[in-house]
Amino acid sequence: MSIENKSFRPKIVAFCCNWCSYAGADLAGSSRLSYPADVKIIRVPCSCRVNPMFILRAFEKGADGVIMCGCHPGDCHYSTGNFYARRRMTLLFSMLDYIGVENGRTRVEWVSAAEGVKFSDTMNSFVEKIYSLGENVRLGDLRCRN
Amino acid sequence: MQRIGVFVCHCGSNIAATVDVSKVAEMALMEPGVVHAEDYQYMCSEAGQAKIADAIHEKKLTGIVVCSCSPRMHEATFRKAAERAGLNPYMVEIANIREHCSWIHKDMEEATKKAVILMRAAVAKVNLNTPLQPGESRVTKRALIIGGGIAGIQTALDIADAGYEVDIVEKTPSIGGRMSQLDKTFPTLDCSACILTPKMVEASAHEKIKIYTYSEVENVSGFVGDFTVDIRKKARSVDMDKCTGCGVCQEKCPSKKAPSEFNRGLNNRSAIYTPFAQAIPNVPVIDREACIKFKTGKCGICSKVCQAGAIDYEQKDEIITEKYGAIVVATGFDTINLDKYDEYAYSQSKDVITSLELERVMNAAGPTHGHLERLSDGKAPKEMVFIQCVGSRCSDDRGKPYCSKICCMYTAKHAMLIRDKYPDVNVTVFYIDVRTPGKNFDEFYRRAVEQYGVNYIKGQVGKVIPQPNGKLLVQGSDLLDNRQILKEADMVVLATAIEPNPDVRKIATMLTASIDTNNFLTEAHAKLRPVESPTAGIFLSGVCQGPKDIPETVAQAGAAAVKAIGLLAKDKLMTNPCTAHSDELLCNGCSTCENVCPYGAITYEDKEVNDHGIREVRRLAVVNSALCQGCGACTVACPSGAMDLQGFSNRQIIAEVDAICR
Amino acid sequence: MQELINRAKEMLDDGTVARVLGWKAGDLPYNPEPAYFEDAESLKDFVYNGFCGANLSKYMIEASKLEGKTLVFLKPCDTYSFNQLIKEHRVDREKAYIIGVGCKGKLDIEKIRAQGIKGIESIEGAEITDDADTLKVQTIYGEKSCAYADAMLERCHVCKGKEHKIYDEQIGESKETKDGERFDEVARIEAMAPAEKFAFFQKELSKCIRCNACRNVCPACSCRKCVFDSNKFDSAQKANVDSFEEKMFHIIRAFHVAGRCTDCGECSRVCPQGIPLHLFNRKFIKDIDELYGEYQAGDDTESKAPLTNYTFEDAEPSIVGKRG
Amino acid sequence: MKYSYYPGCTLRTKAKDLDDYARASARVLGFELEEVEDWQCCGGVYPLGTDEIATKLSSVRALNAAKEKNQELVTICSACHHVIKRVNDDMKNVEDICTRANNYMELDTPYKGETKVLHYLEVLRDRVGFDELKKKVVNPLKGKKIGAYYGCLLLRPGKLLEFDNPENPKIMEDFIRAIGAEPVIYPYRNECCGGYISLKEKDMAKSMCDKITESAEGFGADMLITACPLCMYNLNKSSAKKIPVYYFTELLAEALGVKEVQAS
Amino acid sequence: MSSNKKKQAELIEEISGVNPLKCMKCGKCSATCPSYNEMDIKPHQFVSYVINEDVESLVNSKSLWKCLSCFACVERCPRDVKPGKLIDAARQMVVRQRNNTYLSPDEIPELLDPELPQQLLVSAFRRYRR
Repeated sequence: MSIENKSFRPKIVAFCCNWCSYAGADLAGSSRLSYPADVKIIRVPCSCRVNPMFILRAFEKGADGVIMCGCHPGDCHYSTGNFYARRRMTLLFSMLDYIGVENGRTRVEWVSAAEGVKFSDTMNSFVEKIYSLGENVRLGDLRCRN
Repeated sequence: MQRIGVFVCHCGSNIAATVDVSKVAEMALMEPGVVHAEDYQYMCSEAGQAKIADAIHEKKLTGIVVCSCSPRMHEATFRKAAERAGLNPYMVEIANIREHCSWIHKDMEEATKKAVILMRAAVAKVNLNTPLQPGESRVTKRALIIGGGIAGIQTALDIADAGYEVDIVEKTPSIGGRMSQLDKTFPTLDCSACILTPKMVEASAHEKIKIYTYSEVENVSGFVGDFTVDIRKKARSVDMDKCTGCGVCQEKCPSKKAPSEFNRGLNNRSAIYTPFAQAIPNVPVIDREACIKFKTGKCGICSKVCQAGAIDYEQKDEIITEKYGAIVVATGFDTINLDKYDEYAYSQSKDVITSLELERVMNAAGPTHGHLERLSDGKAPKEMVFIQCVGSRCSDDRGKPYCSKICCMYTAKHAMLIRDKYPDVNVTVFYIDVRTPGKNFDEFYRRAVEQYGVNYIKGQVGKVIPQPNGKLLVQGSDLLDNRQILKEADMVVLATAIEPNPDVRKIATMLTASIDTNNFLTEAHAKLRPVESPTAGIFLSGVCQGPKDIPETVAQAGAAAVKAIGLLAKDKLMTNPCTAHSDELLCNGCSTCENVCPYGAITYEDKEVNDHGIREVRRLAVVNSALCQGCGACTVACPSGAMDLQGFSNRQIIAEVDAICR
Repeated sequence: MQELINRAKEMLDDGTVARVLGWKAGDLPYNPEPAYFEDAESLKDFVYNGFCGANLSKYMIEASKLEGKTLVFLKPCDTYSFNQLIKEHRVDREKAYIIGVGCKGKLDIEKIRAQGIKGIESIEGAEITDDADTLKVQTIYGEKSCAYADAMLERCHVCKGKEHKIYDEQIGESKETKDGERFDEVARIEAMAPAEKFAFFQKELSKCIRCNACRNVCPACSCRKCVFDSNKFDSAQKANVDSFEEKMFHIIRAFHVAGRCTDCGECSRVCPQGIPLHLFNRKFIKDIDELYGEYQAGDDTESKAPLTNYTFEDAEPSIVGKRG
Repeated sequence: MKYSYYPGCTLRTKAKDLDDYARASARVLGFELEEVEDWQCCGGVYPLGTDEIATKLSSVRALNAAKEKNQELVTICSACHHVIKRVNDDMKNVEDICTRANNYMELDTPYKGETKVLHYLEVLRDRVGFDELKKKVVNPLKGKKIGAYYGCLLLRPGKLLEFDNPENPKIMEDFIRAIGAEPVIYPYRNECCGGYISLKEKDMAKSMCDKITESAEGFGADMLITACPLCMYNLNKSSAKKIPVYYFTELLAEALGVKEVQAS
Repeated sequence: MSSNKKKQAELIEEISGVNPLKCMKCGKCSATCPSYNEMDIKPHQFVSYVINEDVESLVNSKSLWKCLSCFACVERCPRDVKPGKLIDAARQMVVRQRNNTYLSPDEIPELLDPELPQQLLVSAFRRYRR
């Protein structure tokens, strides 16, 4: 099983809200719209459940990219959850950018339950971006100890 | 330590063709806590479920991971299977290795590797799962309808017909609402009273419906299925049981100067009054502000003439406390105040009226007994001008930014009725757009133009100029001919914007129902849940949710009734156990979580805690699990990490993250 | 200073307050520390001078639980923190009698030392009433001098203003000390290339010894128990300094106080390693101002915080990449 | 009570009456108008462009002078009132204009819209009070039917001028009642007289004023009153006009019994 | 060329502070305008010229010099568009850039009469000239 000698395969975590994006991912699956296996999905009730700490945790544990998907603004199952999530993620991503972490490693995309195509397109383009950025070395330890 | 069983489904070849299922099962055994792993053709089949049950019994499993299709497909199936075998259903997690794996990947090695990781994440989560019990709450099988207009009446009738008790609370002395003030209705032009009155009678005669008129909701507590409501029954000064509705008191009442609310202040009524002839109940009220007896102590004529002895000057407001399972808001609308639109001379000239006032003028029971005449001098008009969008579609702070939706149609109706009854009267309509989406609506408008010769001019009016000769000079645009028009009119009718009844803000606050910037109540989902408030157990009927005409209101009233019936039909409510909970020892009581909760589920209590020996009273967040829907917004807002979500706890999600990134 | 002491004595004597929360002289001329004074006698140690940078708002959380009122002295910038704590129900307004004290900018001993002034014995000109623009420093090597402005804390150069946002009475005049723009430094970093940014923060954060001084002094870090000290966010038991929270400490802390941080600058003031920690908080404040409209935490006790608020038209997270 | 007072160019020349009667009446009513020193012309029209600064400075100077005396600033001419009130609003609410204007002015303390600008009629309504005014009337103008002519500049934009309801004002009517006469409400009282257009488009202005005077006469007015010298000029050019136009201060002085005193 | 047109349109929006896209074409401004009959481009059309980037036609129109700045359209506009401010911005562009003014000092004497108030000259100068 060793992959030591293989070329870079990124670890990508995707947080998907149960009502829209997770269903969108299911639709991508049932439509056989492929995207790289590097993406692993974690189901959350709503994008507003995604704590910035989860994202930092993923990076610390070796993730090379983290993407969060939720219902389109205005369509949240809980009415307002994704509005809060949007502000939280905007600020978090801006902070990561500020400390020199490549902005391309983080992303938010709104994917509805009907957008299987968008889900797969999004994942394909995100993975491509992570490949181009290569391995994440900067976020292992924010104290930046070497 | 959990004892976890992992069950890998082949889903025929759906999964097994791309994922090495036995490899996944084999790898599962290496995960912490896993004591059993197997793969099977169809886990969701009866045989598959039996395998799960057997393993639970034999291996004394405390947790289960099923690697199969999407949890949106079969999570409920496997949870039920586990429950039947004596395991808490919330100890089951699904690893989605079909939609998220086998179906989208082709390479077997790659797909198998991913499936293993998804299995690991699910195992890591189950390791931290705790048995959850859905809460139960009882349902009081009675509904409250706030507002007794057509929306409230229809909702009440539909709920009552399904066999549930319904109470209607109406602020004014009679039910009937705005519709009772209308003369004719579009697009069929039938008489409003003729179709409304039977419904009012039916509601009042229905054995399941109780009507509180001249009453207001004073306080609401509780939650879905179990609301407690205080209703203030304002003193009517007339004994409802004794009154026969003969009407002598109204005839004899010497104080006849109070403006008639029902006729929009266009004429006066007596101090003791029923708002209109078909009022239900047909019991008058004494307007204590206008009554001579109440103002000076002298008079008492109504009491003297009442043969039933029903007049009771001593009557006091009464508070009735009642329990309800569901509440329907049907508070309706009013027209906006026109103080900020003085360019239309509404306050300067009696001959400039609103469309709702025109309804009263056209109505046989109205101030002019149905004759179209100028209110200034009683003369029959020859030229009528209608101005559309007065206060609607205004993004300045004078009016409303929305389209009031009903004006185009009722103006076409008015124009048509006038042209029909008074063929010598010319009717001109100044419009910005004519909006007629609806069955037979555009045909109706075109009929006004083509058959009745109503003159439609595209362009707004800038000013209505009263003339010394008593006429009104209307200065408007004709945008299509690109000219400014000066038209002399005898009467001007303003299609005044409608707005939610001003009381609705107070009511929404009591109900913790959300409300938008225009004071319309917000629906739970703009498309999929249009008659429910985001607050569980609160339903919306009629214009309180957004502008609508009568057919739409009735349709929505029925829909709200069905939703309420669906709730009342349950004996108990199972509450979703995946709700937020606050750790008392960590909570700061800072109110941050409350600010993001869309359901008003979080309140604060001063509570004594024992924090490692230190006893003190602290302000703490308390989640009402009957209201919480489990979105988790509060858990992230909480700075101390006190707020956590059962079923999706911080530690569970982090365990999944770790497993994926391992 | 005497005026403050007199007023404090008066209020202790007439029983209006049960205690006084102020600053007490330290063992060196430049290290006064927050202290409670329970009687007139103890007030002899009370000081208020240019080195009284400490923000006393946070101490009012505990003081709110004590019997009786506490007289607390707050500088203009401290009052923002107090307001924010009221908003979060952490302090009891009724339990505090607030005297807004004047401020002419607070001093940073490290800035004085950085000018090569060592062996300090006493410092003149730090008194709040002094009009002097220069500090006279007696050292074991003789008298040295240093411009007051050059010795000021960073935060005073970007002072939020002389106005006390909340008070019962005011004593003393404040001086305008602002001579810089608050977000200039943040903007400078924003303009760097990613590698340069990373190098900057790597250098600064590598100094961190996780002493928790920043957390302990921060008025926004007022949690009864910090998430870093609970196991709420770690699936494994807490073990060592290599845990997740440890590594992400500063960024998580900054996020936790985002929208609540008043930019009081205490974190940077107390950091023994001299890490410019305010640059994290100020980045969030700058983003909030730019993206969601100007917001100053602690300006009032009512307004909705930016992270518990939203508009339909809010910027998408992708704006971060687009801003370049 | 002392107010800073900004007379404006026309009140110093062609409309001296307007000014004299105002001052004489003020003395009777117990307030004093202290002329702003070295005031400069307001420019007559408010510069609408968001980037206009220089043209607003004369107003800022007057406003700042009043601020330094800690007085409210009183105007009479509608145009001056309009310009100064709006510039003041800019200084208070438009950061960019405020900063740039202050950069030009180089004042000791920047001017940030602190001064309250009052029209003379507002002083009568809000400071003196029409009831008080009524008590001081010695020569009530009984039986006179007066049409108030507001024009545009005092009323619009309503949100900024905050003078009265721009579509249905009543301050002048209340004034007319206070001096013992009967107000005549007519719909053209807030329509434009043509303003500066009368310099070059004399016919245009004339036809506008014809409508105004015809409407007022139609509703039975014996005379019109105005606060604006330019309105007065334009109305007097109306060919259809049969009734006289007065400055409101002249009737005020007459009612207070100081008209002759003033004239002598 | 086209970019220049765009710039002019943007300049008008900047000077006036008006967002022409807010207009819903109700025509209330034109219904209100006392100078309507004198104008070749009508008040409700101003926004279209800016949106279509045809500022050239707007600045060459008669309307520029017929607007009274009476603010009636500003007061009554239901969408807060303020056509009066747009036309003033166009006038500003003319008087600022081209020095091509509507009022030349030579013609003043014949326009004067004994009653004419200073205010009128000052105002006209401000509106017509730089």
